[in-house]
Amino acid sequence: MADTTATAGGRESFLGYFKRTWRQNIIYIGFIVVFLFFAATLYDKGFLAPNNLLNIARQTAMIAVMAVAMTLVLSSGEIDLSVGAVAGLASVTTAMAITWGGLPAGIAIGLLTGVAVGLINGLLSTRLMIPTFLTTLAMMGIAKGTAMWISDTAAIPVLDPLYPAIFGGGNLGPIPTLLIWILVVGVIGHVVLRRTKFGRQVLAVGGNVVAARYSGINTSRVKLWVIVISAVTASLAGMLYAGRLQTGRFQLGEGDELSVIAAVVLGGTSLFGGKGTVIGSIIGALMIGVINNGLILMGLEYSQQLIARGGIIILAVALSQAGTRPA
Amino acid sequence: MADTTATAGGRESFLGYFKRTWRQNIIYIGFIVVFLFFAATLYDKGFLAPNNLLNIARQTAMIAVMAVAMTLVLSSGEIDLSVGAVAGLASVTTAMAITWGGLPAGIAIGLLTGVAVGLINGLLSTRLMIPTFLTTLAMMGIAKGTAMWISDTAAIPVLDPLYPAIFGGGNLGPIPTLLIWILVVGVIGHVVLRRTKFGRQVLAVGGNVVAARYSGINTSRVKLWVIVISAVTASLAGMLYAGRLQTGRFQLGEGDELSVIAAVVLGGTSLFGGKGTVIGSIIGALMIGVINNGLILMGLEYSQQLIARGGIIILAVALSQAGTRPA
Amino acid sequence: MIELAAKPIAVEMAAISKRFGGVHALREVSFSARSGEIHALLGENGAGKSTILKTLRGVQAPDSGTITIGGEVFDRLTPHVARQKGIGMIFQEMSLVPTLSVAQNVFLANELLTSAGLIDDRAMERRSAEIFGSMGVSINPAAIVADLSTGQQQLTEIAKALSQNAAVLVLDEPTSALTAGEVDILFGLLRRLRAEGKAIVYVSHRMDEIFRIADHATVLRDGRLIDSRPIADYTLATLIADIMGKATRDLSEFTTASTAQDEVILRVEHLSSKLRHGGDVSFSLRRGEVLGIAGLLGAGRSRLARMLFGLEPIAGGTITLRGRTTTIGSPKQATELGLALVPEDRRRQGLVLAHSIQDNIELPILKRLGSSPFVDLFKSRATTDDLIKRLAIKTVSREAAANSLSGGNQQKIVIGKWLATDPDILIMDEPTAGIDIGSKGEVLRLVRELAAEGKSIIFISSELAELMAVSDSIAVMSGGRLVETVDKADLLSSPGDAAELRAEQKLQLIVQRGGNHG
Amino acid sequence: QSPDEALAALANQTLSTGPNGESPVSASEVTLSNDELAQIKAMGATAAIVMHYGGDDWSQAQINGLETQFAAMGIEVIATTDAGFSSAKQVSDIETILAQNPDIIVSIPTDPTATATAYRQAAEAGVKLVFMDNVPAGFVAGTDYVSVVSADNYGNGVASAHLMAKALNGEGQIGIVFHAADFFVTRQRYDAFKATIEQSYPDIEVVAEQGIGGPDFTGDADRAASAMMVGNAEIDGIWAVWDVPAEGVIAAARANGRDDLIITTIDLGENVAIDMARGGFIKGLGAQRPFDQGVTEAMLAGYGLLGKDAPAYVALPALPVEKANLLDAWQAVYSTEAPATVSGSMN
Ligand SMILES: Nc1ncnc2c1ncn2[C@@H]1O[C@H](COP(=O)(O)OP(=O)(O)OP(=O)(O)O)[C@@H](O)[C@H]1O
Ligand SMILES: Nc1ncnc2c1ncn2[C@@H]1O[C@H](COP(=O)(O)OP(=O)(O)OP(=O)(O)O)[C@@H](O)[C@H]1O
Ligand SMILES: [Mg+2]
Ligand SMILES: [Mg+2]
Repeated sequence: MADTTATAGGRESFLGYFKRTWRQNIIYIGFIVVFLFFAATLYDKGFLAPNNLLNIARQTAMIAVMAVAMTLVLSSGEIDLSVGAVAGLASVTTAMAITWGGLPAGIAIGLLTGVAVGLINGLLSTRLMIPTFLTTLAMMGIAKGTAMWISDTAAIPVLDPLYPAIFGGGNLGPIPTLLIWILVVGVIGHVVLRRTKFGRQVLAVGGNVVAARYSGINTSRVKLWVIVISAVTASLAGMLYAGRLQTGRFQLGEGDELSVIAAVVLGGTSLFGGKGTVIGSIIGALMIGVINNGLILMGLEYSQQLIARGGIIILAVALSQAGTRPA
Repeated sequence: MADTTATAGGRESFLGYFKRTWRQNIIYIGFIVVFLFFAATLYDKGFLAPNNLLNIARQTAMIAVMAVAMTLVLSSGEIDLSVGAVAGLASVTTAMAITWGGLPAGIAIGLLTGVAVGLINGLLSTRLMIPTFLTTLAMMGIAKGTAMWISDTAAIPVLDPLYPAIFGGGNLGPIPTLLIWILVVGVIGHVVLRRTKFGRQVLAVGGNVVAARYSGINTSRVKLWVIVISAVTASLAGMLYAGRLQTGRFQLGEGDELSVIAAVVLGGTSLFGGKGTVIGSIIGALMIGVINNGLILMGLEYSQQLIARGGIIILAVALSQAGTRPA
Repeated sequence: MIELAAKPIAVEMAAISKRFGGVHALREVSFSARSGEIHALLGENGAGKSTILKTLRGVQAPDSGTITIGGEVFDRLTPHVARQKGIGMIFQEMSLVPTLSVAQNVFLANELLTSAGLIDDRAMERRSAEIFGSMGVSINPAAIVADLSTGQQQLTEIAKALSQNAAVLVLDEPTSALTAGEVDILFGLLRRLRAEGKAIVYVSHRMDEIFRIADHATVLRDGRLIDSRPIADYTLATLIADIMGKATRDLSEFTTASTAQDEVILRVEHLSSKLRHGGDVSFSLRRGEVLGIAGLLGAGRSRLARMLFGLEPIAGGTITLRGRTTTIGSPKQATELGLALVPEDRRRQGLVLAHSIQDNIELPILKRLGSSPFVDLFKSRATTDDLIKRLAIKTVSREAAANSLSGGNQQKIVIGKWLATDPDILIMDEPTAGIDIGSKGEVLRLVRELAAEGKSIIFISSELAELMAVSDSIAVMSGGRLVETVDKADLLSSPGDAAELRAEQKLQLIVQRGGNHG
Repeated sequence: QSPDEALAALANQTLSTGPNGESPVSASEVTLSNDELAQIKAMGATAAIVMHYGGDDWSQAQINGLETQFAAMGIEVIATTDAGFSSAKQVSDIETILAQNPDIIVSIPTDPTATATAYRQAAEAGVKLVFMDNVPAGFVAGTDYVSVVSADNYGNGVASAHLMAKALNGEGQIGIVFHAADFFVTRQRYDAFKATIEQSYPDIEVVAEQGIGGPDFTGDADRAASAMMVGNAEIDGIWAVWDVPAEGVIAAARANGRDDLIITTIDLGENVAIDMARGGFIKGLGAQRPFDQGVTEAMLAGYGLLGKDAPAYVALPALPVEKANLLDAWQAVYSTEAPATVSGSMN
């Protein structure tokens, strides 16, 4: 929305303008502040080493990829708590399918897992009108249980060497494939939300579902699609996990839903729908990655890391806010 | 709200009436269905044994207590993700304070922990206008880290025998004190939300913050109070954990935020604010407790339990909905 | 003058200025209201009326200027202080909490308590019922506000303001969704309050109301104070000239000869809603015809509009569109069939308030903006700019959030977004609510132009003068049934101004009678 | 003493001592005669398994061992629970299970203090308790519970230290990825590893230590190990507290192009076994014998039913695993052939 609303200026109240825009820009300022802080304090500990920066990208990739789809979900006024568990399930189904049927089977089954989960989530929510919070929370348990059950809670090794090269493990020249995945998914997500009719409908449904329906939008279809997209993207993230660790395992992605939603909210997307920014979400994910990385490099204990991470997030948000607010 | 809305009748459309009420009543029907199902299938496995039923109450007490305050939080249009971690922190501070200064010190420090956390959460949210999702998420890490740090990740035993008798461990005649805590907190919460000016303000702020402000309600003060109440209640839950387990430990309460919010949403409170029901939340918590208990008694494997729990929640919600919908 | 001087000043606002970003909403505007007087505040859309009144109610802080109440001088008020000082207000954008009941809203932040200090919802419902009773309207005090029609919400707002027993009562377009009957009741109440010595500030774009009720008028234009004088000093023409800054035509001047062709494009037979029993609507609409729909509040006019637009399920009856019997299951389908609906509640049904004007206008025409999945931004901008110009929407840019516009300008966006769909049948539900006298003329002219182009229009309005001006024939609804269709020619039995008035009275009579039967 | 000698010595001894300092009895001394078995079968007893956490190969093998032996003893397993490391949930699980009046509970306490009351309730209800690895606070063997069967976690820590030293040829820089929670089993491993390195290998320097909190242990370990490699370019090896974090360390080493990194850990999971078989990063690990442990626990439960005198503390020795003995070790740990994924990776 940045491009369509930033120039509103003029007529609207300053307070309104400020309230509308600070959450849109905050994350960039926050990100830069945090990055510079670590660059300054940790320059001798390799924070700026190219490999460390690439590591951050690698470690953040799955969260970032899921955050792109979650941006759509939150923009449409819904939520998806099942992404972490679905990623775990997809890592298992993909790994099992590769063992049985090779690479194509693995990829197909992995993505189909997402489609199936998404359809269940979506149909329950749009047909039976069960809030997505409940359907996806229930799905979180179902997906995890299913993954445990079909894998017998064991790790399923991925032995095909090509798979990890494409999904998560390899490099393309000097660039990790995971970084490419972030870019590809991010660009698609950004264009979909900003430039397509579907993206407009998503934002309208999240902004005012009644007005959207009165405008001739099939609101349940839009929601269904958004939920399916989220599940498929979660599956992709699971496949990336499987590639990076050369393993499918039900625990992969566990708890990611909170990190993903945090990245998206940090990025400036509203939990209440109607506005969202994909770029912000990716920066949000990277910011969390940078903080995690920097705190470890600092040599803090785990407990101190937890405290510092919370503090930094609040500080970054507060600082950026002060930055956008005039004298 | 039930008593004031049920009679709306007349003018309003049936669809409107239906949409408005089903989420309010659904939980009771769902709860009864689930309960009867387990009673029928598990009657020979001790499900209906008085002690088993009391156990369910005991096991659900902390979630139920936190759900009461969370009902206020969600009703006001905010969220509190820190409750689980705050419970853990309070269990540690209470246990440590009892070791140093005895029972009164323990109780005082435990509650003060909640007040402190609540004020930080609340002031950051209302003064710096950082969304509560972010402040309380950050607080989740800070509280957990602090609890790990001051306890050195160890369990702190509570040796005073009186403490567990009051908080969580004991019985009053045949009734577990935990059940009494649920009742006391539940009744207070219900009366506050339904029958006090403060409760009405909470609902107004969540329903339409502009209208609330226009009506002369100090909206940030209302939000601050709600957030403080939530943190104090989380501390109380932590103290109950400490009493029940005769231990303070940072992991107590970990992950409870999701169960608490689930109980509240299941109970019919909107994630978007403006309406809430304390009784529904408690029933929601009990329902989750009953399901957990029943599935274990059934002898299911853990993975199957997860799947079944998700399925039952969806079924219960869907069934109750069909029940309220005519022909 | 002597009489005026005798009435004490209840509240005085001096040199109030207020900017929103680059917009000067108010420039050194002074305004005072006297006890025992009804003071009309007038001005075109975006003139600054709501802004100055919100300042008075303490929900917006002025950039400069002072407010004097009861001898006390304030730089700014808060909602709380304003209320303590006895200022009550009915806001233009209704400020009810949708999730609470009517009674809970009426007494919000002013709850009745039991002796134990707990809220007494029953007592509040009883008191609300009494207030509604004294207003002569029937609204269930236990109903949830979100389920009310716009008119009912407006009545609830009025009840809320009345329950506070304010010394200064501010009404910002309280009648935009009300029919003549409710307006009469409201005026009765206002006269009584005036007699009790209350100061009343009244905003309306309905000129006839001003002359009926106001003692004094203040006119704003572009955030400036233009004039303030007793109503007796004005004629309709001079008042409109003050408001618009130029002379404008009277509504009746938009009356043109009927452009209806013979082809029946829409025929509705015995239509009834699933959500309310006892409905029965039959009519036919010809190409190029403007069919006005009149009725009392709750007569089922909006319901009819929703049924035709696929928003409300149909229990029985048939809809025949261009000779083919159709079922319309969703607004999407309705749009594809060439229908459009300008809904009555702009904030709830018409706009995504946080989104820009352009985004709002784009919404129903996404299909037309190119065949690719991408939005044709160029075309979208062009369409938006065109509509902003055509409807004279007062905004700095098409990128401004709908929220930041004045009420009347928001309404224009809603009209604009449906005009952009270029429909064959345009259903307009109270389309001129909140639109100023000049623009209202423009909208009516537009409707006639569309009719002349061969479009058909169903025009629902509570303002009979406007219905008379724009319609070819007028259907009267009551209790969900269409009871009578009158040809305008029959109402206008004799030419001239006097006849016009008589025609309106005749129509009013039919509307009332329909109500009595139903 | 060379690492190899130290490892050889380890095979015959158990380094851990019981909760009250009891010296360990070998698992091979726990037996049931045919007569006793018949007696137990006739009882038609029921048992419940209360785990601290179910999501790893160790737990599954343990449960398999228990179920196999219980089946042989004609005991029905009526419930299996997983507390997900939460002591509160474990207490609830125990209470719930007590509603079914089981005769036996086999369990590993998440937290010896917090769960004590719940176990006490079970003991008072006459349930025969057998513990894995650790016992609740204040419990007395013979009266409160039957016995505790421990994998030699301390010994495994020692083994993984010697294996690390062996792969490093006795010198180099290493990092430690430990469990950032006061959990008995993981704490013992960490203490043992660190003490052994410090005492026996003065030329090995611990240059980095990082705790991980979970629940995403793989990801946490990945981040921690990556940072160690960035911050200490010279680092030669990393120790991970169990196999799941070790997988994260492997991913980090791979991503950072550190094909020469040496990793040792504890627990023989399938993935680390595959890596070891391929000659990858994992040069050695200390394995527990969870299947046998489960079998032993089940038999001790039988002791309890019979009222037979049981040893207070039974321990299974640590099993150092290297590529050379990998397939045999698998057999020893899981009582099955190594899967094709592992054996097929040997070259
Ligand atoms: N919150 C806001 N942000 C930005 N601009 C605003 C805001 N509120 C009002 N304005 C601008 O201030 C000007 C005056 O608006 P106001 O609402 O007072 O007009 P009004 O006279 O009440 O018009 P109407 O008759 O249409 O209700 C308008 O140009 C409007 O766009
Ligand atoms: N979108 C909607 N869907 C279903 N019911 C609605 C909707 N909007 C309003 N209603 C219900 O319809 C009832 C009547 O409102 P409506 O606007 O239909 O009045 P009406 O009978 O058409 O009156 P009027 O003739 O004044 O327009 C309201 O009380 C409300 O409960
Ligand atoms: Mg206005
Ligand atoms: Mg209407």
